[in-house]
Parts: sequence; structure tokens; C-alpha cells
Amino acid sequence: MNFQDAINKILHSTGFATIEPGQGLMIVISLVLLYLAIWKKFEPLLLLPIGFGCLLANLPLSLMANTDEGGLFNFFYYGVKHQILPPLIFLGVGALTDFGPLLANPSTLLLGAAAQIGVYTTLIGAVALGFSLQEASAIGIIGGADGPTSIFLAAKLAPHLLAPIAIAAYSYMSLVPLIQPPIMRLLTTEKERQVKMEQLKPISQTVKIIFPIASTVIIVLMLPGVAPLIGMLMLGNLFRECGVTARLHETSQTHLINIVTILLALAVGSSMTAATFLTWSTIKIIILGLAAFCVATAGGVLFGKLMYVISKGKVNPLIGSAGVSAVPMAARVSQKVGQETDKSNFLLMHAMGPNVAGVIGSAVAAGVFLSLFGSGDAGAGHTAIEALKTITASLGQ
Amino acid sequence: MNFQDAINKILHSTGFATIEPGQGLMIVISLVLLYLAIWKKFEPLLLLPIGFGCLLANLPLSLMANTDEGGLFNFFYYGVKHQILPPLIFLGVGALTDFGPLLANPSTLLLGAAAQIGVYTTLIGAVALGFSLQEASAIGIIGGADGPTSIFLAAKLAPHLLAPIAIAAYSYMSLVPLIQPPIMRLLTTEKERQVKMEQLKPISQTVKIIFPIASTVIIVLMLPGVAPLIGMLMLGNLFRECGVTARLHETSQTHLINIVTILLALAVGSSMTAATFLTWSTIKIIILGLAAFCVATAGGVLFGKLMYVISKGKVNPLIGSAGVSAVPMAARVSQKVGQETDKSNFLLMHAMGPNVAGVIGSAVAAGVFLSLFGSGDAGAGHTAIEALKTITASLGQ
Amino acid sequence: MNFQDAINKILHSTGFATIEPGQGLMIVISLVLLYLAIWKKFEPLLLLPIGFGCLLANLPLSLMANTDEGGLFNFFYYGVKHQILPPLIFLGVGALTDFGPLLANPSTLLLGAAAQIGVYTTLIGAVALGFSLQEASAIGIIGGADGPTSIFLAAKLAPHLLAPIAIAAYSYMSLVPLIQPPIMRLLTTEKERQVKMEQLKPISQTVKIIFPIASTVIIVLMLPGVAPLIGMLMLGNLFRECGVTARLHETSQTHLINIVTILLALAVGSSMTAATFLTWSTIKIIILGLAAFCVATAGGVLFGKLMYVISKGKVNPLIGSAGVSAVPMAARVSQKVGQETDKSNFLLMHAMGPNVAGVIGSAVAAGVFLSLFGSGDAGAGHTAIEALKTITASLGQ
Amino acid sequence: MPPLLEAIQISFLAMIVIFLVLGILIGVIKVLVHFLPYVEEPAPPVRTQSPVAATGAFQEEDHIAAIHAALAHHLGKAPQDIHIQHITSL
Amino acid sequence: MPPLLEAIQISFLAMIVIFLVLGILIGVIKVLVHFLPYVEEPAPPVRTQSPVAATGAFQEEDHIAAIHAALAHHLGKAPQDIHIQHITSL
Amino acid sequence: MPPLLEAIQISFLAMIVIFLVLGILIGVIKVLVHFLPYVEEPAPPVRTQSPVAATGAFQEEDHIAAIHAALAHHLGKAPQDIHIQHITSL
Ligand code: NA
Ligand code: NA
Ligand code: NA
Repeated sequence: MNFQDAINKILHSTGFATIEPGQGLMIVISLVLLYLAIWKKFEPLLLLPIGFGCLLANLPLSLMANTDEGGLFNFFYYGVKHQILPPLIFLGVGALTDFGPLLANPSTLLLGAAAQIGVYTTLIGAVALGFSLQEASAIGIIGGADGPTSIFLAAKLAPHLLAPIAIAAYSYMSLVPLIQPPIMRLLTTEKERQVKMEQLKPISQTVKIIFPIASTVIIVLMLPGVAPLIGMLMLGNLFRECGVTARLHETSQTHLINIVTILLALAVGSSMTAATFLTWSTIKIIILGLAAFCVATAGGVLFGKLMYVISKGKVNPLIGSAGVSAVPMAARVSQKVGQETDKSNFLLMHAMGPNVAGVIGSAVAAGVFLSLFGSGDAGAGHTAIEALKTITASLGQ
Repeated sequence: MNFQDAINKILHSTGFATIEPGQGLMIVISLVLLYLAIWKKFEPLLLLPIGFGCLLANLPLSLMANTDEGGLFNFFYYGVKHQILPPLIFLGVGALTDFGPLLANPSTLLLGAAAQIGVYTTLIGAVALGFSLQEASAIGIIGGADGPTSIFLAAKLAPHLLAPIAIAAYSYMSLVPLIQPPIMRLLTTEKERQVKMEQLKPISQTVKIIFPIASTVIIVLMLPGVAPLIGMLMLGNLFRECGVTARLHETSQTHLINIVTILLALAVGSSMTAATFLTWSTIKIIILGLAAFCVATAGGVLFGKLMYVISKGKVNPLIGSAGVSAVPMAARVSQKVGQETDKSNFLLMHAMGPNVAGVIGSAVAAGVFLSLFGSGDAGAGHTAIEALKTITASLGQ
Repeated sequence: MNFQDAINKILHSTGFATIEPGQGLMIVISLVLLYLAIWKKFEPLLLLPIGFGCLLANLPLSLMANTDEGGLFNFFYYGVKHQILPPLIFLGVGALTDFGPLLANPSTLLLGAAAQIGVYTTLIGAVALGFSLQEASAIGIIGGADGPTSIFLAAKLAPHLLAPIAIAAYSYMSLVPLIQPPIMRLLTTEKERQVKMEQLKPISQTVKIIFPIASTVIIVLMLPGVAPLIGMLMLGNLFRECGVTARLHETSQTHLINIVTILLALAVGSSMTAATFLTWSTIKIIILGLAAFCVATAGGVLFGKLMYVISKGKVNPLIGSAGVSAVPMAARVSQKVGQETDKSNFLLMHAMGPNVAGVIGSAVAAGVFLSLFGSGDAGAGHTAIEALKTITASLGQ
Repeated sequence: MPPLLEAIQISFLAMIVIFLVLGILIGVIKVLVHFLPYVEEPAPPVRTQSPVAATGAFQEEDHIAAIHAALAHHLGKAPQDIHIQHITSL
Repeated sequence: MPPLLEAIQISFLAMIVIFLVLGILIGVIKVLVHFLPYVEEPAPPVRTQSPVAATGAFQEEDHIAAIHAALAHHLGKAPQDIHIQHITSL
Repeated sequence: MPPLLEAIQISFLAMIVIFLVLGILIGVIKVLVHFLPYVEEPAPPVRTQSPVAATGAFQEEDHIAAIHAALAHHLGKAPQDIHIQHITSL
């Protein structure tokens, strides 16, 4: 063996040689995510670091996968596995959210509830495709269009599906402007789309302060499993509205949420390994997620039509689609589709009500799942299932 | 059992049904804290998240108490239990503190020492009320009017009393404008209150740089147990004064202290459970804390009178009350009470000396306790108690 | 024993009495570091908190050394020991770095490679002075003039030498304006120093976006051990260039890097105890580090001369010295020495290419060491050594 | 019970729970808004911008104050540390 | 093999690896820059500053806009919430 | 020793220790301030604000500089990138 051979051997010893096909495919997927994030502006704050985390995790021997003990992203993943990071994201989301439009028109909360129908039909579909009830719940929540909620629930109920669920959630959130308009046009009449809604009434500061406290008490009492998410969301909002914690509000909505986003997204990306991602489950989840979004949109719009009827034409059903959350993009879609019919129609602020209601709605939906399937035996969901079993048993007799 | 029954059962299954009276009372207490923080502006940066943490911890089945393994606040509490968060708060406090007035009039350090008399009389009172010496020390430090110092010491010497001690410390700090003026008026003559003090001399930048280093060396050599608190306080101040670490200074005094405040306050709030808070100890601590504040104020003012005599009327005793720390509120109280007698008297800057001295004084007092009762057998306090025992033994002979 | 004796005993019980000579000397060293940081502006963002951490760690009984279980800095040191903090620093460095000049003149990457000759000659010198190959590698990387890279590698390969390596790296980086000019003048002719370089061509945004992704893939494929460093450096740069993650870019380059710097520097300082620092190894490392810097400078300049010849006088060899990194100081030195000969010669932007190339070069050098000596058996370096052994064996036959 | 049937029943009951929880929230909000109505804050008198004021001396003072603040920022001083003594027409 | 000799050989081969890796990077950059050349973006027309404009009405509008923004900041309002109705010579 | 007595003695000695520690600090500060007295920095000549200057050309330059900086900020450019060529009386 001479020097020439040594150099040749070096050249052949690189990761280029040891790379496995699964890793190669995952690297291509990570590059697609980076492309979508950067050039298509698909939720870039999340999908860019997720894609980069996936890239590093799949470069051979890098020890950057979430399961590599002692690896850098293994430490970040700790905060996902123990559900520390999603609530901190929600602290920032709360600090960034104005519940004013929701408080001015509280019945839009029902639109946020109706959009969760996407969650439950997907649950049924997932069970039909062979997932367990716990997995199906985590998949269904994609229809809730809330990244942190999806990650929180997946980390609790189906950690092995975390990566495709997170990817599906953020990808479809980015696709809201493409997915929703055809469904909205299909389900509404031109007359409905022309409805101009009354201007929202202003809300007193006191109500804005009491609301996050009261809703925390109510929701956590009924669905204790979702306490970290709802609690931090509402604490962030309280920082915003109370007027005496400007420092904490500022930090929550800027550098704290940014730092946590970096850690969370890299950790999620590092969980996208060939072994967990390149499975039939992932493809099923991608399909189920799309279905969830479509049904959620339809559910919101159809409930909007119901409110149109009940309110005798005062509610424009187009704001219903904003109930999927994906703040503020879904609200902008309502505005845009509304203006297609009547340029002078401004639905944006009206759609912000169901939009932020969708955030609460998905968290509540996650709470129901946690009380049904989480450890412990807590909450309304748990008793509901017990009652259900009793009914079924009595019906069977 | 029919469907109607199922729905009824769901309705009865909520946390509303499972809530225990202790939790209910704690929730009321948390709402009172939120009220005081938001509408009465009682140290809102701390008491608002403490109150919210308490609220979440006491909603049944939420798993948000500090002792719930795997719960969100259990992770935050790690930083309290291991005394990581209070020193980081002190890093920010140091970055926010101007020791200039103290350096211009160093004898005001004695006022910061005199105000610690509140710490020690409370210690005696606490022992009289049945607390152990370690518990009594942690309770006494409430008189030092420094939240992070109180939390640091309580976490070390009496972690089961952390919650009431922290609440008492921050509440009474907020009440400084109510507690102090009557005591100050009672203990001073009109002539004393009229004293106008000489303008403070400017201090060279070099002295401002050397001071935090020198005081760290001296205090930690004598009372090594308080090294994390004093060390980080003085490092923050060095970031401020040295002129070459603007980036670190900026971060320490804004987003780092804000992030740590959120985590610390939620962790403290999560330790306010019925089991630890609804005890006679809490009531005793509340009473002892108030006494500590009153005695600390009196101690500062009386020592101020002594300095008035020694300085032949150059020191206004009203600045003595600022020695309790509670920066900058206590200094503003000195200013305000001074102007009641003479509108043209500006005591604020003079009171800032004892005010920041009070921060150092309380940390030193905590250091004495740690050297007396902490693990290890370090420091001046430890030897003092040994000497004391020898004396007592020899007296007993 | 009377009261007088007790007071005397207290006075004698302070740390002043228990201090050991080694601690005293370390305290003096910490004060020297603080002096250099504050008054000589030696990398103050790092050396000030390192010096302060060293001061606290060596005050007797303070429990602030990195090895004191449960001590504050022991927690910070966790992030050094597990190589979490240096990559986060590099995230910020990437966010702060403009690779534009490098992309406009990619052959300057060779200057960043040539400067690594300082790393390898120092490796040989360290082995000659009795260090093991692993220790010698960690020492050699001082010549790379990158603090985080040095700390990352030392924590992996020679944690017991972390403190002197970090101190040497940051100290000599500060001394670049003193160390480099004489070497540069000695090795270049006046004619060479007068070369004016062509203006750099602008680079398209797309290339600036693809570069961090492509270089991550290439370097990590070839040298997987350095994935955390290169990955985070390039992610930070991607945040900067992609144009859709302004929030993450802003946080990475300000408060996140600042927070991590504080924790990292205090942790490094806390590892400067008498036992680990006051050894012959430290003195050898200080000397070897200086040699490394000098050889690295010479290597860069000499390779610059080679490029001068090959390019037929278009490359000014003075930009070669900037290949040691120490961004942006080394580039400023090139500018300054260039203007000594011709006032109208502006080399700064041309020197920024090799300057940032030096950061990549040192990380690559670290990657080679990790693939040679790290756990696992990964990468080009590993195979290179195998090939080497085969050659040696065949030569020996 | 077959899983699919269970899933359907769960979905159905879960929707009921969600509407129940959010329905309670709606009730609470309605009560809150009813008892704590929005009261327009009296406009801070200093900042009134009547058309008359806009052309008069008051508004001019405000302009000067703005420039004062800008200058203070520019000079790196606290606003109270500088005194504009004379303003010439540029 | 004596350690010193091993160190020398390692150094030598490591330098080769470094030049190899960075050489590949150079090649990649050259390819990237070649296929994705810099194209000057058309200057935004609104911000052109011809010497004429500088003395004319457009530039003056810009001055007013700047003062408008400064005032808005000073008054703590959003720029669109205030309307400068009249500007008197100070 | 009964706990109460012990507490009293501890309090007493602890106060002594506190006064001792802070007393030493006072001494150190006094020594520092004595040997490193405050020396007024010579005022930077460029920023002097004599009453005369306030009405003269220099102050006007300063006003222009401030407006220059404000404009630069407003236009999103670096101050050195814009050149005020003419200022008309508004
Ligand atoms: Na939602
Ligand atoms: Na105090
Ligand atoms: Na380098």
C-alpha cells in the first residue's frame, strides 16, 4: 500500500460512503422543508429550524438525532419529551394574542368549537386506518392547526409519531391559504358571503384582565390535563393585558418565545429519523392531516351558516373557517374570500374572534384527549367515557 | 342509565366536584394575590406570576404543584430547590443597581446593617413561637426586604416554609409606603426631619469598578455561604460599571432577569399548596414578617438618629428607614416623609445609599445564617457560635 | 474565655485564615484577568466573567468551583461538560458573520486552512513536551484562535486542561494586534505589502442561503464529530441570510448568545482551581499557545505569498494572517499593516474572507481531531490514521 | 366494542364536552361584559388636537418638545439636561 | 511507533484532510456562484434622490413624513392616527 | 441552653458580625475613594453649549445633524449614505 492508496482510502472513508439510503432520503426531505420554509415561506420560524435539525440528525455518525444519548439535540429533546417547551411557546402566543375580538363577540367561540370536528373525524379515520385510540387522538389534533398543541399531545400520547405529526401540523398551517378558499366557496352562497357584520364593540380593560384568569379556572377545572398549555397561554395574555408587567410581556413575546422556538424546532427536527419517519404511518398521517384540515374548515363554515340562520343573517359564514386557528392566516383568508364577492367587506377583525377561539378550542380538544387517555383518571372526558361505557352496556342488554 | 344520565354524569365529573376545601381556599388566596398585584400594584412582576402559579397548582388534578413529579412547575422548581434562580435574579439586580450614592457616603452602609435588626428580633420571636433556629432564620430574613435573598435562604434552611416566606417578603415590600411613614414620624423630631444633607460627591469610575470586586472578596471570605448571591450581584454590577461588557449588562438587566423572574415566580407560586400553606406556621410567618419590617424600619431610623448626633446634625435620620432595601421604594418613602416637613428637601439620592446598602446588608445577614446553620462549617458565623458556646459554658461554671 | 476572646476568635475564623496559598495565587491570577479584561480590553466579554468565576471559585469554602456538587457553577459547568454551550455560542457567531467576502473570493478558504498549520505544529510540540495525543490536540487548537472551538474540543478530549486552554485561547486572541505585525513584516517584502486587491464582487442572496446548508452537509459528512459546532454556526448564518427568520436571527445574535456567554464564561472560570491550573502543564500550554499563534500567523502569511505568486501579484500576502480567525481583529491587523506601507490601501474587506475562513478552518481541524481521537470511529480523520498505520507498517517491512 | 365504534362514540361525546366547556366560557364572558361594560376613558386633556390648537401656540410647543426629545436623543443626553434657548428659522 | 513520529505523521495527514475538505468547499462555492450569479435588483423607484428632487417638493414631503413619524413616536400614537394639518415656520 | 436564650445570643453576635463585615467594607471604600479620587473629565470640546453658540452657526449645524440622523433613520439608510443638499424653510 503506497501513499496514493492512503489518499484514496481517505477519500472513500467519508460519510459519503457510509450513508444509508434512508438517511439520504431524509436529507432530501430536510432540503425540501428548507426550500418550503425559505422560498415558499411555509411557517419559516418553525420549518426552517425543523428542517435543519432533520438535516443534521440524518447526516451519518453526527450523533444529532433526538435519541443519541449525550448528543446536543438529545438535550433539547428533553424539553419536548417532558412537555416543557410547548407551554413556554404558548406563553409567548398568549402574550401576542388579543382576545378583544373574541370577547366582543363571544359566540364565535362556538366556531372555534365547530372547527374541532376536523379533529374528531380524523380520529375516526385514524382508527379505521389501524392506529390505536391514543395515536389517533394525537393525529386528529393536527386538524386543530396548532403546532405547540400538537407537539404537546403527541409527546404525551404517541411520542413515536411526534415528527410526522409536527411536520403535518406546520405544513398544513402554511397551506391554509390554498386549502381553505375552495371549501369556503363551495359551502357558502354568494348572499351569505356578502353579509357585512356589525362593528365590534370595545371591551373594558377589566374584562380583558379577568378573562384569562376565568378561562384558566374553568377549562382546567373541567380538563385538568391541559393545564400547562392553557395556563401558560392565559398567563402570557395576562402579562399583556394587566398593564403592570410590561417587562415580562415584552420578554415572553420576543426573546423567550424565540429561544424556545429554536430549541423546540431543532428537537422536533432531530426526531425525524429514517426509522421513525419513513413508515407507512407517516404517509397515513400526511393524508389524515389534510383531511383533518379540510373537515375542520368545512365544520367551521357550516356552523357559520347555522349562526347565519340563527342570527337572521347577521353572521357571515366565511368567518367560520377561521375557527381552525392558524392565527392570523386563517382570518386573512376569511377577509380575502369575503372581498372576492364584495370589495368593501372587511371581515378581518370579525374573523379574529373565531381565529383565537380556535386556539382555545384545540387546547380544549387536547384536554379531552388527555382526560380520556392520559395517565391519571382526571376530568370530564374521563367520566364521559365511563358514562359512555355504561350506556353502551345498558343498550347491549 | 340513559343518555340524559350520561350528560348529567359528565357535568358532575368536572374538577368542580373533586375540589377539596383547602384547594378552594388556596384558589381564593391566589385570586387575592392577583388582585393585589394588578389593581393595587403590589410588586406585580413577582406577585402576578406567583399568584397565577398558585392558582394552577391548586386547580385539582392539574399536576402543577411543585411536588408533582414530571409536572411543568416541578421542572421550574428545580431551579429554586438548587438555588440557581435567585442568584441569576441578583445578577440582574446588580446590573440595575447604582452603588454611586453608597460609595459617596459609605457610612450609610451602617444604616443597611442597622435595619437588619429586624431580621434578628424576628428570629428571636420566631423561636419564641416554636420554630427551630433554622426555620427562624429563614423567617427572620423577611425583615431584610429582599425577595431573592429570602427565597435563597428559605430554599436552603427551611424549604417547607418557602411559600409563606416568599409571599410575606414580597407583600410587605409592597406595603413599605404604608408601613414605614408612621414609624418614621413617631421616632423622629421635626428638627431632625428638616436636616438637609450635603450634596453627594462624584465617584471615580475606577472606584465603581473596584468596589464590586473588593466587596465580593471581603464578604465571601468572611461569609462564604452567601457567595452565589453576593457574587452574582456584584458581577452584574461589574457588567454595568466596567464599560466593556455592554452586551452582557444589557441582557442581565432585561431579558435574562425577566425570564428567570417568570420561572422563579411560577415555581414559588406552585409551592403554595394547601398542605404547606394552610398551616398555623403561615399565619405566624405573616405576623412575624410584619413585625420584622416594622423593627427593621425602626432600627434604621434609630441608627439614623445616632448618626445625626455623631455627625452633629448633618445626617437626616429619615434616610435610615431606606436601609431595609426594598429598592427603590423605601428611598422614595424617605424622600416623601422628608418633604412633608420641608418641601425643598430632597432626600432621594441620600436615601439611595442606605437603600442599596440594605441589599448588601441582608445578603450578609443571610451569609451569617448560612455559616451558622448551613451544611459545612464555614465562616465567621460558625466560629462566632462556637465562641458563644465557650463563653456560655465558662459563664455557667 | 471572655467576650474579648470571642470577638478575637471570630476575627480569626474568617476565610482570611483558612485560605490556602494556591487559592491566594489563583485569586491574584483572577484579578490579573479582570485587569486585562477591563483596562486592557482583552476580550472582555469572555475574560471578565471568566476572571470573576475564577475569583469566586477560589475564595475558600465558597463551593463555587466547577467540581463542587450542588454549587451554582457546577450547574453551569454541566453545559460545558456536555458540549451544549459552545454550539449555542456558535449559533450566535453564525448569526453575526457575513460570509459574503469569503464567497466573493473562495480561494481565501485556503488561507484559513493554511493558518491551521499552527494547530499541527503545536500538536507536535505538545507531544514533544510529554502530553498525550489527545491532550496535544486540545492544546494545538489554541492556534485556531477560536474560543468556543477550543472549549468544545478540550471538554471532549482533555477536560482536565480546559481552564488553561480557554484562558490561553482568549488571551492570545486579544494579543493578535501585538503578536501578528512583526511576523507579518518579517515575512513579506514591501512590494508584496503594496499590492492593492480588486474589489470584491457582490454575491447573490441565493448563494448566501445555500452556502451554510451546503457547507454543513459537506463538512459533517466528512467530519461528523464536529456536527454540533458547524451545524449551529451555519444555522445561525442561515437565520441571518434567509430573510424569513428575522426574529430568530435577532435573538441568536443578541440575548441568546449573551446569556450563553455568561454561563459559559463563569463555568470556565470556575474550572480554574489551584489543583487544575497551578501545574507545569499550564505553563507549557501558555508557551505552546503563543507558539501556535505565531506559527499560524506565519502559515497564513506564507500561504498568502504562495497565492501572490500563483495569482501573479493580485493577492496581498498580508491578508493571510487573518486566516487565524480572531474575527474581526486579525482582519483589522491586516488592514493596519497594509496601510503602514501605502495609506491608500484598504485590505479590510479582503481580509474578512480568510478571517471567517479561519473559523471554518479551525472547526474542521477540530473535526479531524474528533474523528481521530473521539469516541466512535467516524470520519475521514479516522480512516486517514488507519491508512497511515498501514503505510507505516509497509514501510517498516 | 369494536374500535371504530368506540372512536365514533368518543368523537361524539368529545364534541359535546367541547361545546359544553366553550359554552360555559361564552356564558362567563357575557356575564363579565354585562357587568363590566366598556367605559370610554376621558381623553387626556393635554393631548387634545382641536383644529384650532393645531395651528396655535400649543401645538407648536408640542413640535418643539418633539424636536427637543429628538435632539436630546441625538446628543445622548437626558431631555432635562438640555435647554433649547433659541430656535432660529432654518 | 514513537509518539513524536506519530504526531508528525498525524499533523501531515490532518493538513491534507483540511485542505481536502476546504478545497471541496471552494469547488462548491465556485459552482454556486457560477450558476447563481448576482443580479442587481432594480432600485426602488420611490426612493431615488435626484439632485432636482432634493430641492423640490418630493424631498420636502419626505421631510414632513420624517417629522410626522417623529411626532407620532413622541405622542405615543400610531403614525396613521395623527394628521398634520398645518406647519408653521418655527 | 434554652432555645430562646440561644436565639438571643445568636442575634447579638450576628449583629456584631454584620457590623464588622460592613465596617470593613466602609474602610475599604474610604481607602479606595481616597486614593482614587474623582477627576472631572475634560468636557469634550465639540459638545460645549455656550449661550453664544446656542444662537450661532454651530448650534444650527447640530440641529441639522439631528434632523439628518432622524431622516437617515426614517429612510432606513446609514447616516453617511445620505447627503442633505438643501434645506428649505418649511
Ligand atoms: Na385550533
Ligand atoms: Na435588605
Ligand atoms: Na481559526
